[in-house]
Amino acid sequence: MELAKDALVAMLRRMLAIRYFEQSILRLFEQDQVRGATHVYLGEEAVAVGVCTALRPDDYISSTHRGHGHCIAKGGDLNKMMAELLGKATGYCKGKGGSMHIADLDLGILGANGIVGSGIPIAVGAALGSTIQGEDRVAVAFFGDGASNTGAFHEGINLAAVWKLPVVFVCENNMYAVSTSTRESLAIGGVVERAAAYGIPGVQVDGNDVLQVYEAAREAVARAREGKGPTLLECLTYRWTGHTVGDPGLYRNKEEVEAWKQQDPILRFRDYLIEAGILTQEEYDAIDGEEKERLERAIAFAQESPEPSVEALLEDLYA
Amino acid sequence: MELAKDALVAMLRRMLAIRYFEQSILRLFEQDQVRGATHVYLGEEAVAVGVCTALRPDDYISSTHRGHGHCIAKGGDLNKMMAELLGKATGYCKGKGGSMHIADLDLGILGANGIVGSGIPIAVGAALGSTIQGEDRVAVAFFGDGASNTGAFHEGINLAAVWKLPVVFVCENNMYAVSTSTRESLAIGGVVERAAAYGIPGVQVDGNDVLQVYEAAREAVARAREGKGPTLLECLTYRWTGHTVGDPGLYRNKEEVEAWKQQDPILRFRDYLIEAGILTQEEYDAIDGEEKERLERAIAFAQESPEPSVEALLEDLYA
Amino acid sequence: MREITYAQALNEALREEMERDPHVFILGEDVGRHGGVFTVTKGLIDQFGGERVRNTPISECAIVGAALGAAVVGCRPVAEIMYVDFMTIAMEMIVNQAAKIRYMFGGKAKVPMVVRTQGGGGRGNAAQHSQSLEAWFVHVPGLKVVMPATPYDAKGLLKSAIRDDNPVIFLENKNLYFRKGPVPEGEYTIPLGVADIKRPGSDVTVVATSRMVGEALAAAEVLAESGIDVEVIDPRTLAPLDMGTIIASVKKTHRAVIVHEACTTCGIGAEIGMRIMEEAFDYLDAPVKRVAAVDVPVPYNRILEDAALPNVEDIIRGVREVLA
Amino acid sequence: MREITYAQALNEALREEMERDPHVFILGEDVGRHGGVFTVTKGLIDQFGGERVRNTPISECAIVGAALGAAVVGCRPVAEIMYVDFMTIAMEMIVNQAAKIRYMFGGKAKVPMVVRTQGGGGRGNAAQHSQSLEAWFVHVPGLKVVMPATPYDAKGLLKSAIRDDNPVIFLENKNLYFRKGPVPEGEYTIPLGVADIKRPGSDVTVVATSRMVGEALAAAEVLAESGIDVEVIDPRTLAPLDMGTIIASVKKTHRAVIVHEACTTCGIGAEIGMRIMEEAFDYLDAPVKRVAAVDVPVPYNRILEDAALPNVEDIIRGVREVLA
Ligand SMILES: Cc1ncc(C[n+]2csc(CCOP(=O)(O)OP(=O)(O)O)c2C)c(N)n1
Ligand SMILES: Cc1ncc(C[n+]2csc(CCOP(=O)(O)OP(=O)(O)O)c2C)c(N)n1
Ligand SMILES: [Mg+2]
Ligand SMILES: [Mg+2]
Repeated sequence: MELAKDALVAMLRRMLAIRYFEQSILRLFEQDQVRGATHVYLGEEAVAVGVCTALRPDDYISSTHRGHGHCIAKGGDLNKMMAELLGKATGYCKGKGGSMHIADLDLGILGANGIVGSGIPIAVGAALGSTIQGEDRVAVAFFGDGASNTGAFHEGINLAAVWKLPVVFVCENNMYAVSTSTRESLAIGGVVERAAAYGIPGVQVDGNDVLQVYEAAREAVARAREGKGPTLLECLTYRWTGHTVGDPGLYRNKEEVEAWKQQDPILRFRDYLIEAGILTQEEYDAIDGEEKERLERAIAFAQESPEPSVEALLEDLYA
Repeated sequence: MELAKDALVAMLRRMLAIRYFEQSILRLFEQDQVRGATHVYLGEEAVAVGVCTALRPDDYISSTHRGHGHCIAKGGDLNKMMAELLGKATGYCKGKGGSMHIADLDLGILGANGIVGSGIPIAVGAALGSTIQGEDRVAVAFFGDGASNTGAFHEGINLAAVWKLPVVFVCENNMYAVSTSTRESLAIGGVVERAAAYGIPGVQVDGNDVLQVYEAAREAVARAREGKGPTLLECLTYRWTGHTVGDPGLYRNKEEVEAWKQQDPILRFRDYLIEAGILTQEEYDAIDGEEKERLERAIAFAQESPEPSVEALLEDLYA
Repeated sequence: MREITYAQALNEALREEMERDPHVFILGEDVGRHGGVFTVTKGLIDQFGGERVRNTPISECAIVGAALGAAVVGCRPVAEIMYVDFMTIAMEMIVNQAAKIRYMFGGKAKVPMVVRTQGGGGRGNAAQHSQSLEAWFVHVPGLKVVMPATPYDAKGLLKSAIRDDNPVIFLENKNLYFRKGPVPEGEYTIPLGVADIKRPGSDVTVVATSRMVGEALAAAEVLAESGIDVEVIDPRTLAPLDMGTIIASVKKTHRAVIVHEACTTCGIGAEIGMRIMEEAFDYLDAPVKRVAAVDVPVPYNRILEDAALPNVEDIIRGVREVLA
Repeated sequence: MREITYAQALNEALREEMERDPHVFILGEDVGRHGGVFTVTKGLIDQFGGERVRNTPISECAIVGAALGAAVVGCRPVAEIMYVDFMTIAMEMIVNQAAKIRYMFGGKAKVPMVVRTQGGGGRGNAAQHSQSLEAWFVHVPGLKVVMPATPYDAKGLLKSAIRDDNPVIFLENKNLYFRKGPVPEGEYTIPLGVADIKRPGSDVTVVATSRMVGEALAAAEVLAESGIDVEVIDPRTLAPLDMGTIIASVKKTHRAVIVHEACTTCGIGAEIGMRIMEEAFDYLDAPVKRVAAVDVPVPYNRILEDAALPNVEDIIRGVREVLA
């Protein structure tokens, strides 16, 4: 399916928003405004945006410890996200969650997750809940290459396969789980080879090509929505920075990192848009400037927001 | 590899020993001499015996809730087994374990297990321990079709595959996990198809043909011992009785059960031995009688054995 | 009043709630045609179909995870985990996810799910099928923890648990399933967080849970013959825990014994005893006493198993001790 | 004496034990070249190679399961689980298998394994990376549970844990890793099951664990200025628990405060408080007091996190209360 210009521009905007969001997080972390375990999505923007573009607003996603990108791609509010990372009362979680627990149920965002693999059964459950309620929503589970070694991956996908639930399992294979390479943790060529264990289709794409991701996701989502069951979609990509903010990432060599940076998913998409005559350089620059500014406003919003009151400690535990 | 007559007879003896052991357990359970959760192996004798015949005495096995067969096949002492099932002080576990926890470390029997799937990582660990100690022992993990849906299966096999450990994963696919058929719990044709997820060979055999099981196990064990890593061996078989002693098994139809009983692994093996001129009917009958008698002696031993003393309650907790 | 079993009472609760609310559904191992290994879901698949009574593969993590996901998007799942011992496989989903999501999200989610399971020993099921692990769940804020002791309580509490908007760990007992007790026809619920005085008394407070409630009542009968008047309190839910009722009783009796089937150390008895000390220290004429399982895995042999688990005699002895 | 960090002390313990015994090996996520996310295994792969310092895939169940299997056949594995919160995934292996195998087998197996992990809050890691779950493990017979508070204890206790023939849950604290303390050169061990009086005193007994030991000592300094002489006891191992030292202290001071970072309800404080009541009721001049985390998931925001976790001021307040 050909995407119209405004759809393409929307994708570009979200990729840029992720890029600037994450870059600012690196800075704010250094300044101790953001704390704790924070993982950024720099270099992987095409995956979240390609996949979420294939979703309806009322579809579900479950996310990971590296969740900012998924949230933005699904339409998350930058102000509330930034405020949450700064621990403010105006944040998505009133400052209680931080980076790893941002959720927006109204947008179908079931939450980032601090536990590797656990978002998978949760997405399966959302798809199940949708089915039981007679809806046709699809659920996407984002997870990493490392997560594909967890029991939660196996149990979750098997359940979805057996029940033919409308789920798309999106593996962001960025070649590493912290310091551990996929060569050390899987004895196969790609996570996609695991689809056979569940009798579901497996598709592997260039995860730095947002249109390729989108196209594969679109097919998988359509399949899911038609009741044909889940798909395992593996997107090959790379994280530009260390595992967490603060990790120098010494387990990867410079050449490898540099080679991947040459595959910048945003620049590749920009070049495509310009070469295909969809966008001019001036239009691109204008969009780029707007996204930068939107991010600055989010930071200002967050910084000006109040801290939660101590009374909030005891609130929100039970419904 | 051709097996010599005495090896074939040893296999036959162990299959018969399992058969008579399990039949007597059904009776003793009814008489309340055996209690608790007890699962018998009737109809599946060829799997345990075929596999264990391919092992050295110092190789390891980890077993399941349906573990009597594995224990006998690996050379377990019938007296101690029976005494354990009767909860006696002379039992393998001094009466503390019962059916689901019989172990004999001297024979490499790492224990039956009440938790579905958990024997898998334990066997992986035994293989790891063997490797680290510079030994060349192989570990076999027995488990059911139902167990192949657990996280422990996935995590355990993946670890063994990545580390190329000397393990053979033996799936006893008896088509059901309690009442749940494999059609309901796996969206694939056979558990063997899961081997691809770990980059290891998968082999499926007729689990009621002890020689076919043996042959496949022999290859897998050789491969493991040569340092080439694990194999997933699926043995198609069937349990003749309900899931536990006491379960009428109403979820299976009579025709299915009867059809499988026609595939009695012991009678098939007997017929082969006689037809191939390896054994006469008279020899077979003599062996059969001896095994029956051996079992009766085990029952007598168990029944005459003392109960543990109450003081034993506090013993054996810490080393 | 008619008498039905604990299993039947639970089955009625499930049936009524499923009739009442189409968002309620069941998932677990062998809960479909088989009716659950303890018959609690018997017949439900016939009435509600395979969409709402779902047999799962053996995958406790996925069962609870899927229940959780479905709950967050608006369903009211009731997951069955066959034995509490297997909850060990679902602890991540229960503890890090179900219990915490609402709080971590700043109140922006509800998790209306029930995880039913059963514990306890006494049936020769040995160490991996006889545990009582309720204290673990009570240690985790965000969960509610229910432990019914009678068919009447089982039905009323399960209905409340299903209607509750929070994750509820519903702990049944394998030895109670086929015991009968009076259960009225028709609709009733029992609120979570309200203890029940199963026997009023004036000399000593016995707080007992699950199967131990019956044992405590039997002990009370025996002690009554010696003129000792025991008050037996069943908290029914351990989180929230109705300390009010317990403290009021202790202020009256000045002596307390806590009885549970779980191991003694770090069991719920420690918490209840500690709370009594914190809230009624000056009323206590003797230290609070625990009567609970010996700190060993539950052994298979009947003699050893009986010795490991608390029983009527142990309770009688405990009561006599706090009165000494 | 030289001062090294808690992480360095642990690293030395591992190195020395691996030099001493070829059966000792390490497995866990990122323990190899990366040296563990908290640097505890740094450099060990260079000395001992990839066979004995093994990076695993992300699979906590398999990590503990493999350690267990290797232990049963004669090795002494030290498994690292990155955060205690992830122990939820390995609970089956720890609780049903490692803790019970020896007993279930009638004493015919040894399980000499250590599971190292770390807990605690205070670093903005939020609800799924800040828990303290020691009480769960203490509730399970068959496990030993260790919680070192200083570099000195960390080293000596880890060496003993590795030499122990039972499964040991070794709970470190993320906030202590980079704090320094005196550690002598060369070989020493600290026996499991022996409490340490970190500060002798006569007015009140404070029992504190892990990071709270330092907080309790700081509180004691402040209270000393008001003439209150606090005895601070660090149990160091929670199973076995050295109640002898605690009871002796309470018999002297007549008052006790238990401090831990875990949630209050069903935490180890309940057990220790209850044991004090059971064993020294007549010596108590006031109810034992708990100073522990508020019963909520640990929040991300610094102000809220500080409010959730116990600190020096809370301990001072607690001590003043039991003296009031
Ligand atoms: C169950 C579990 N184990 C370990 C961790 C610690 N941890 C956090 S992220 C991570 C690596 C995840 O790798 P991957 O799934 O490939 O995602 P990536 O970070 O590469 O995006 C690890 C080990 C965790 N959070 N949860
Ligand atoms: C983790 C776990 N879940 C559930 C059970 C209850 N249970 C015991 S045996 C069994 C079925 C196992 O099926 P399978 O693995 O195929 O072995 P089979 O009984 O057919 O030999 C179940 C569900 C258990 N013991 N452990
Ligand atoms: Mg990765
Ligand atoms: Mg089966």
